[in-house]
Amino acid sequence: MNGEELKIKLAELLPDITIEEGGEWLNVLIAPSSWLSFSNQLRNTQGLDLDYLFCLTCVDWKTHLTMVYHLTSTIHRHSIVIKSNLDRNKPEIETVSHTWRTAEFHEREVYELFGVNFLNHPDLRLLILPDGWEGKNPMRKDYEDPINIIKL
Amino acid sequence: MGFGFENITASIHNWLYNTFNPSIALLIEFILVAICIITLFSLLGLVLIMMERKVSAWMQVRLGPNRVGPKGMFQTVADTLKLIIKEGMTPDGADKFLFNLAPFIVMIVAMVLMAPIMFAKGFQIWDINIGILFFASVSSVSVIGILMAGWASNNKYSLLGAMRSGAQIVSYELSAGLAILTVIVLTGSLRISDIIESQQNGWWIFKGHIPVIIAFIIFLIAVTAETNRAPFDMAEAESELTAGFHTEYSGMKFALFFLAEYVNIFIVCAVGATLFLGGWMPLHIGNWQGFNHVMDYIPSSIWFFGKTFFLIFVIMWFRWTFPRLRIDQLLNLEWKYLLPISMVNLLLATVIAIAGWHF
Amino acid sequence: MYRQTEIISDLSKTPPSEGLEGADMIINIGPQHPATHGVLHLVITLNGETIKKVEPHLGYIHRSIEKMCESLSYRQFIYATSRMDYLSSHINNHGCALCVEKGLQIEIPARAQVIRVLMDELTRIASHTLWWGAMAMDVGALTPFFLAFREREMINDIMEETCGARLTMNYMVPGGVMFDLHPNFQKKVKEFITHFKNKIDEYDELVTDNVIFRNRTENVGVISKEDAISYGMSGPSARASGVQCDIRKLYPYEIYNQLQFEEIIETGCDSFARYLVRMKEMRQSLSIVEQLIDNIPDGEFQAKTKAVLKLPKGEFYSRVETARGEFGVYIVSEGGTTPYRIKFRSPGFSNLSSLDHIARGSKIGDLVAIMGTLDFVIPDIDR
Amino acid sequence: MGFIRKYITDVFSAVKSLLKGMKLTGYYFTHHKEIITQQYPDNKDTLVLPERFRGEVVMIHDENNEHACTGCTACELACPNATIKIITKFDITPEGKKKKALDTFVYHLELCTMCNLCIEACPTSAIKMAQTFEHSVFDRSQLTKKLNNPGSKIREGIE
Repeated sequence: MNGEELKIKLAELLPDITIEEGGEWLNVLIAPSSWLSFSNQLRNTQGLDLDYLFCLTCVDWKTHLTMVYHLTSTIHRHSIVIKSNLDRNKPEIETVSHTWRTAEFHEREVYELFGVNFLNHPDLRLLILPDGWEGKNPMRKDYEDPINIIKL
Repeated sequence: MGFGFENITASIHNWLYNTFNPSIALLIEFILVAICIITLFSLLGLVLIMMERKVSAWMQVRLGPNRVGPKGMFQTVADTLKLIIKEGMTPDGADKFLFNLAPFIVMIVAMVLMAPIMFAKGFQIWDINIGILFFASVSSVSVIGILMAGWASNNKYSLLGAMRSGAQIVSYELSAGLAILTVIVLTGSLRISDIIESQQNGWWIFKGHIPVIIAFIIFLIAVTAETNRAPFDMAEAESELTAGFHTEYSGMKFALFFLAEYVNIFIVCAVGATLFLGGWMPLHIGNWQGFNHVMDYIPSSIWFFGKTFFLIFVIMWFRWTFPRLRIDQLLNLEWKYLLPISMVNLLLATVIAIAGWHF
Repeated sequence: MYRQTEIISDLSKTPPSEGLEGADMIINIGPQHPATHGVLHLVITLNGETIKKVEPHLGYIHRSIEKMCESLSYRQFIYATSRMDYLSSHINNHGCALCVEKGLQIEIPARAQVIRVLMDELTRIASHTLWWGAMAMDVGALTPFFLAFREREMINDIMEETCGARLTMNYMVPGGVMFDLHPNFQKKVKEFITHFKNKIDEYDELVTDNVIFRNRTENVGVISKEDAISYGMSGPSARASGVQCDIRKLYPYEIYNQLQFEEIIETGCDSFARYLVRMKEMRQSLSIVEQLIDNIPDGEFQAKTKAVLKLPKGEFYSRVETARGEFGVYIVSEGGTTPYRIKFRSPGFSNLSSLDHIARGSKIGDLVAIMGTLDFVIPDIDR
Repeated sequence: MGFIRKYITDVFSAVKSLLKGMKLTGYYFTHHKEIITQQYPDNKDTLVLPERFRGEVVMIHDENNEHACTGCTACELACPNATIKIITKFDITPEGKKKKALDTFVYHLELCTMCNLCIEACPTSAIKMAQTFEHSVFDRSQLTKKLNNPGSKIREGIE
């Protein structure tokens, strides 16, 4: 499915999304609140079948956090990028670990590195960092660690 | 035959009994035997460990130990010295008494098993009339030592290893026993010297037809499992259980386990050599008088140790070639393959023995 | 028809224990354990010898390379990625170089492309040989490890001669490669090809055909195609479950679309299928090397680039097929000399997420075989 | 009878596969020329490392104790780990002009990852990678090295 068809299909599913082109893939900006139902539709809609979540990450823009989901379809071989802006002080988004299993680990990683709270995540604990690091989010831009980070 | 071990032992025996009164002579004989066995024990440990390291190295396109002494001969001596001066640690929370007792049990069992083995013509500690039964029964005591070590270590890996070892040794004892029975049926005696005598005109592996060959293979597999050697080293399984039942042992206590393992290999191979390959009996081929005479000139001890070390080499060859089995497959192999085969095999051997078809 | 495995709906809950309450044994495999090939820590809930739950604990060698790279320039950050999946460091570097080149829109000289592909495939063989040895060692055969290292050393020597290092090469730079090929390169690679063709048959003799090994791996660690996709698995581990996911075929980079090679797909879904995929991949990589070794075009080995690289504002994603699977580099650029945010999608991390699903219900011995065939490199998972 | 035949063929093929493996290890056991061990400290004299091998950064000095480093700090900027620190001074040229020159080239071997980026960055090829690889010392401070020889100066004509 090429970009135009995808765009139409996506707009059908959820009207209030912002679709931007220009990058390698279609960028879809959605509101965090609609993510749960939208993710299920992306995964299960005939013709979309975005069944392969190959990258899940977060970007700290200092004013807000952006969740970035890279999805591809192993049947149709089209890929899209889903983005969602979160409030930096209280970042919350629905988990997709029930839709794409691999998200469980990726979300745990994002949780500890960026502090994003994934609602209804089955097992939201620290994965990489040792105990006692809750609340400190090393990958945020304003994270300060004078001992371990040496400024070049 | 001229010079032989039986003359030496007989002369020492006679001299002792002529010089001292019988009870003191017996005591001195005990002490002599104990010294001999302990020496043999440690020598065997050194030689076998060296052999294992060289065999493994050559199979793995390596050189192996070659630094300590000529061609690395004293590597094991150096290792032993290191182990002796190492601190023997007892983990916190271990059952200290059992923990310290376990290596000795394993070791004592290995020592006791030396008794009925005939190292050369007339060179045997105790020619007990149930020699093979003695071997089969005493060797199963070592599992108690392993279980003790696993339980007392207060370590989950050790416990798992010990449990595996228990299940394994108990089941493989069956097919080892049945394989031994095959030869006993043909010989009609449990006494080691009788078994060896019966192979005067040919070893059982040659004159016992196919059943004895099958029994020999089963015996080899079963004793490999019984001594916890790869590919049946479930009790140790270093990639799964780090070191299994001796995870927590260090220093000399570990060395005792290590030594006992190698001595056990020697013992089972010696029994295998005795049962199937004629013990110290030289190789005789039918009516080739000249050939048989030449063979007779080779001392009996060389025959015995040659056969034993050949079997040890085969067991080492297994270890450095095969992957490890899984615990359930290990038991499957025993109960679904080895045991039925050896039962049918025993039946065949009995028929052969009754009908007198063997040579 | 693919084998189906049961999907446990709630990942956090272990299935109810049969019999005695609280009879489960919790055992720590790792951080220091012979089977984890590094500092992976698995907390395993056991019922007897049967695994009820596997819970990976990570981070023992987390170096936060992503954070580090945020303060490094686009030339500098590539070296750090060698330290992630150290067994296929060339391919990691390649992925990073590709991403920077995508942003800068540099045309890579043909010679550099061929050199890159050659190095990638040699790295893949080296990585798979090491995996083969380590895998055999996991299931208890110790000899294969040394045989594997013999071949791996040959490749390392070739790498050392051309790239200057044996493990962390840092040979790929934006715009091409750092040096031209060493004059001995072609001769040595040809020697290696003839040598390896015989030796890979020995590998099959020693391990693949072995009945014990077959029993240890066949029908062990089954994961269905649907689950493999859902768990985001990639590389040989996913291809063994029938997922078509070879980046070299699907999204060809460099000159892969001009090469003759097969994407190995097995449908066994078990550990043995994963094993077979890698064994066959070694032969495929060897044939790619054979195709290219006599056809290295002349010309520049590096495109002319500016001394200071500045990526335009935007987001760039590049993916390469490492020995373990799909390696992705996601760069968010603000137009400066350093990336604003960089994310490495490492194949091991996603593959690890499936471990709990695969290993449930199998024995401890199986877990070792499963981890062996999933081919984890821990720095790749931890980053 | 089918299952008995299967049972027997199973056993035989299994034994055959095992013997095949034993044949291979037996071959290596008897063929010692296949041994690949290099006895490292013994073969030190004959050990030749490739000329591109990256062991540590050294500065090239010619017989007049002159180097080619202008103190431009390109290597310092190229280094991802702050391995290199260049301290410059001002020389007075015969014409009486002030000229920037190298005072001390500080090299932290303990931070170096041998990535070769500094060598690539150097405009005058003043530094190169040496083939030494035995870097272990008893004190960490010994790993911080000064690369320019004492009393060395920049070669004539290098800008």
